[in-house]
Amino acid sequence: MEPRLTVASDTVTPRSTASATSASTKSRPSFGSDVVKDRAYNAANPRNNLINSDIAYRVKQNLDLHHLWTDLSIHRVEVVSPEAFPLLDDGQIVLVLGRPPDKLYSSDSYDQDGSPKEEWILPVRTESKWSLKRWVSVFESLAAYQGVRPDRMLMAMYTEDSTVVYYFVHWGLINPRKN
Amino acid sequence: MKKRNLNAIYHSPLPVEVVALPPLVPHNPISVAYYVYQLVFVPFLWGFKRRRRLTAYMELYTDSVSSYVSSIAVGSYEDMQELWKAGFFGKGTQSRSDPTWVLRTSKRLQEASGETEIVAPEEVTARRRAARKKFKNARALVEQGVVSNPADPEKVETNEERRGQKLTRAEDMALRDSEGKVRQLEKLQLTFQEAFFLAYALDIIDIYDGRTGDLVTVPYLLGLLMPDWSPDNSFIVNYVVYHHYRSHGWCVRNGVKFGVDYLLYKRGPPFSHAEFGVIVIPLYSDESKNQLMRRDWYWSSGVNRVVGGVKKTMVLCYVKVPDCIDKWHSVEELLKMYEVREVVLRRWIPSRNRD
Amino acid sequence: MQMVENDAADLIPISFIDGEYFAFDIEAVKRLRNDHHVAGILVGTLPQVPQQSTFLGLPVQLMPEEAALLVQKGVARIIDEGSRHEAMLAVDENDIDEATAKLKINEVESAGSESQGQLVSFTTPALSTVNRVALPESSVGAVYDTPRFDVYKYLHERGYFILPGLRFGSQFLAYPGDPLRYHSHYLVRGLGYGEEFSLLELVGSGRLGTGVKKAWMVGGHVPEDEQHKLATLNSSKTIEREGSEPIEDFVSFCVEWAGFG
Amino acid sequence: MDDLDNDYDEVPVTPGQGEQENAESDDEQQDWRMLAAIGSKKSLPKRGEKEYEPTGSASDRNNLDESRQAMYTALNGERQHTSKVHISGIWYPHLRKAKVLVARGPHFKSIGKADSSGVIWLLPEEVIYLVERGSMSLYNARGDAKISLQACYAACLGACQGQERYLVYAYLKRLGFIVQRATTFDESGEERIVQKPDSCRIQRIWKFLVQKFDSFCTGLRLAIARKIPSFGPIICGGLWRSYDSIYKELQIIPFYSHRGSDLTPKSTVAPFRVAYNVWKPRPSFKKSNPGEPDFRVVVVNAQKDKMPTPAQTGALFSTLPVFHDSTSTSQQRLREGYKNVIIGVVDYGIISFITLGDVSFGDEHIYDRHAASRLSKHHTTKKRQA
Repeated sequence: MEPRLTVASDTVTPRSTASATSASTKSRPSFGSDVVKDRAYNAANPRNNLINSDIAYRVKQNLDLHHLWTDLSIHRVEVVSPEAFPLLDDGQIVLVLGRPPDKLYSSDSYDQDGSPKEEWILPVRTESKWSLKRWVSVFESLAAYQGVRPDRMLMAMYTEDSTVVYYFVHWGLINPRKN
Repeated sequence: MKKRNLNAIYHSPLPVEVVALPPLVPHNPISVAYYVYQLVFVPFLWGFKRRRRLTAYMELYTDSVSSYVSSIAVGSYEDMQELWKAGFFGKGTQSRSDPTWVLRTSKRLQEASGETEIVAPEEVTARRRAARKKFKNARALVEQGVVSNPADPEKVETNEERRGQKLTRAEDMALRDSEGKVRQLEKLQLTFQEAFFLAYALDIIDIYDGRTGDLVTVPYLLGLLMPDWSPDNSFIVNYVVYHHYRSHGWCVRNGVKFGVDYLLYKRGPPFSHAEFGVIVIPLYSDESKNQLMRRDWYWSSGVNRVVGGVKKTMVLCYVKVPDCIDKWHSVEELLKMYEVREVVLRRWIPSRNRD
Repeated sequence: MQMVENDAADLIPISFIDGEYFAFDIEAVKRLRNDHHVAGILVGTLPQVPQQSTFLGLPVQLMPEEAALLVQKGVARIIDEGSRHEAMLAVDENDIDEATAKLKINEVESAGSESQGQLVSFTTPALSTVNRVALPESSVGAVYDTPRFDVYKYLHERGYFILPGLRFGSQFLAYPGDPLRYHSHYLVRGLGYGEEFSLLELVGSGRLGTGVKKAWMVGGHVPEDEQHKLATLNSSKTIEREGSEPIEDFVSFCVEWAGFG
Repeated sequence: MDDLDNDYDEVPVTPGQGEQENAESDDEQQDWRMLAAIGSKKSLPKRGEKEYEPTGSASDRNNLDESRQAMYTALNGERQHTSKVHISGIWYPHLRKAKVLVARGPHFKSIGKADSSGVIWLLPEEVIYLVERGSMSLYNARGDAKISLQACYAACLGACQGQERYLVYAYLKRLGFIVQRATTFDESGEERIVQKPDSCRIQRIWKFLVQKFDSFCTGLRLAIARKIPSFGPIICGGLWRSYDSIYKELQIIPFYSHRGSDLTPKSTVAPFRVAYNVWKPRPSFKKSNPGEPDFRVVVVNAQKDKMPTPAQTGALFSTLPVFHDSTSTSQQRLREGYKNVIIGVVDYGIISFITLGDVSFGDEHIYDRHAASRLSKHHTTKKRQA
């Protein structure tokens, strides 16, 4: 099924809407960093409450506008073990990649140009259920997508009133942050 | 002084206008006349008055089978202010609670940003966290043996400082319009329960379909929010709880940050912290099903610790769910088929209860 | 059941009473703590300072997972205290001779207690001297292959001290060193590989943990047909403690609040 | 505008916030090296400093060894008492009780029960408690063996109906509370009978009439408004004189109310029945006439028992007296409940106490006051007119 894209304008007015285009499903599509253009709310997998590009756009915008992240992009990642996500009918999960305004752990190192490291963000709905198998599947898929397994990712849990809470998920045991 | 300011800004607990009768002084003819005018003519004139309604837009996402509501949000500045100030409805999509993004962003983008006036709670947090981060970085340096004293300010700098007070990003260009003013990219987003309460119970808001521009009627909205019409559908169960607390005067807000369903404020966030954290649990007529759905003590202990740690009392709000519901019931009849029952849960410390 | 008083004296005795596991012997407590990083929970009253519940005394209570792992590793045995003391405690209901009993008690009390001036002092020993009866390993077998046991074993093998976690709403708390001296690092939740949990639980536990400098650690046994994935995903990135062999049948994640949002 | 500085509910969950006063807090055990201080002073020592993780340094190692040694020494202490406060007894396994032979000292003010012949009998939890603190010598029924702590546990723990019950009993006893088994301790125990209200029938009839009248009014209002039922909003732009009246109109969700609710005790099932009645420490306590307990405690096992269903809590509450009188504030009632009960939750030796309170938010009016005060100042505000 080809996902349908609904484009809404920024300041919501009733009748300036509704043009459907089809989404690009290239391996690493870039949606650009321009938030104004980026207001497309995708409607890819509504039945799948877990992972949804609609939420990915909202989370990306939240990181951009509220938390002042940079270099944000949205990625459709082919799931290596789709059985962990039975409701995912196009076999892809949607993740956000971006750079925080400053490093998130004092022990982190900076990239060569002095900017903080990029982080993977997995947008999900707060009311959904999760499992070890799903986490393994996401890390596995990211490993296949970028060639190396990330040590951690952020889970962005989105609630319908636009509350987003961000939590780190580290692969394996790590020493907890000392606050 | 402060309290009165707040009272002036947040004058009403609901976005509904109330016209109270003036005090009646029987031996003062002017007072009597004014009272009679208020009592008799105001209701008469009221019928001819055109009241301003609020407008919200609903985003749907659609697949080959059906449509699902993705968000319901208010876009106009006036409506956002109204909903926040009269009852604390909704949440700024780019703010922690009330929509202050434009204000914050304008300030941030002002080149001369030496001013220190605090306009939003987010700034307080940002400051606190920046100070904290500074300390942490300092401590890390101490641990690495770079400096010996964490209070040594010379060696302590955050990344922003090192990169030369870089307060703007490439992305920020897109935030301004042609005149250089910050665009209103923030909306006030409502929970589905809030939206339904405003549309159905208060009848103060018109919700339009963001794609077609059509007005969404209350029954149609209900159908979208609970497509399966099962009696224990999470929308209706949560709405029953939301409506219950709103109707008893509480300001009800989302509690996901604390791992609960709702927070109850006596008046609202600017006045005081929420006093209760509510967990919604459906309750069935089949007791064996309730037995199966019992939560364990680890769960309650954890939630209670989070909620109790921020000085709130945990409320388990059970919603008795009817065996079946019918689309032909009025919304009111439907809501009356449910029943709410509460239990409060608090930590008890023996040594503090001895004397 | 077998009599094992002599041939297995070096095994740490763990008392099994009314479904619970205890250590009454101070030597056992020392060995558990010093050699096997098993601390347990003191549940008894401390006789020197009996009017408080902060410092407690013997016995030490162990979790079934602890008892089971110690037995599995061959360092402890389970003593059924009920059957061991049966003969000593038994009485013929129809033939109770209280007068004789009292006489004997008087004898014991005047002989067995030391006299300090006019005051006589009476002492209760911690341990019984009657023969021990050890239960077979199967008596602890019920906890093997549960998510709780899997995660307990995984962390224990990495050198962590593990205590019950109810106060933080988790199954266990895991400490990087003796809880006497160190704070715990993890609120621990053992799960089946495909077992679902709600993200509200993650938010609650993650927030709770981060506030007290702990991470929410979730882990579970990976079924055989999935284990090959772990090997690949772990290669070159395994974090090891105490130089143990990398185990590829268990997966764990640590969750912390991101610090913003 | 200082109030906006309030970091709306972002109060950090740090150990310092609201937890630090709590002496028995958390996982953090006390520093045993400070135990020696207890003997001299009466107050408990402060919590010792703990480290993040082992560093392998010599001082680290040293601290640990010292702490352990202090603990082992304390644990090795003798359980003993002098003849001045001597208590001795015989354990009768078939009776699940101990017969007291010598009863000296202050314990019997709140412990033990005398039979018609004046012989004092101890319940198993009382026996373990006294033996464990070194206050009692216990013998087997033949009188030929002194019972060790180990044997005492083996003999008595099963008779306490779950180790968790003993733990809760001893925890509260140590802190000086007076603890007695409730009548509902045993499965067969009788439910407490709370006062029977005479007005039950009248209340039922009244409730029925109110309901009928209420539905009549709803129907009438709908008819007048000529609304098709399923479209009906409630507030519909009418003229309102107060928020109070708006709230009254909005109150359509039925709720379990405590006014006129059924007060006859329902039967409870273990573990959700009161195990112990607890009194605050008081010198005037009389076993024969204890008076109403200050607290009622239910004991559950975190492993085996889950949280009660509302039917189970309802049954439990039905056996309890009303806790708050009419002088309490609505705030107090909501936070503590009209009735409440303490649950001791036990997880392998760790006890968490929580209170369950029976409340109904629908019975408490929180809006009248501030709605009125607001209105007096701002009733002329006409912001919402087009």
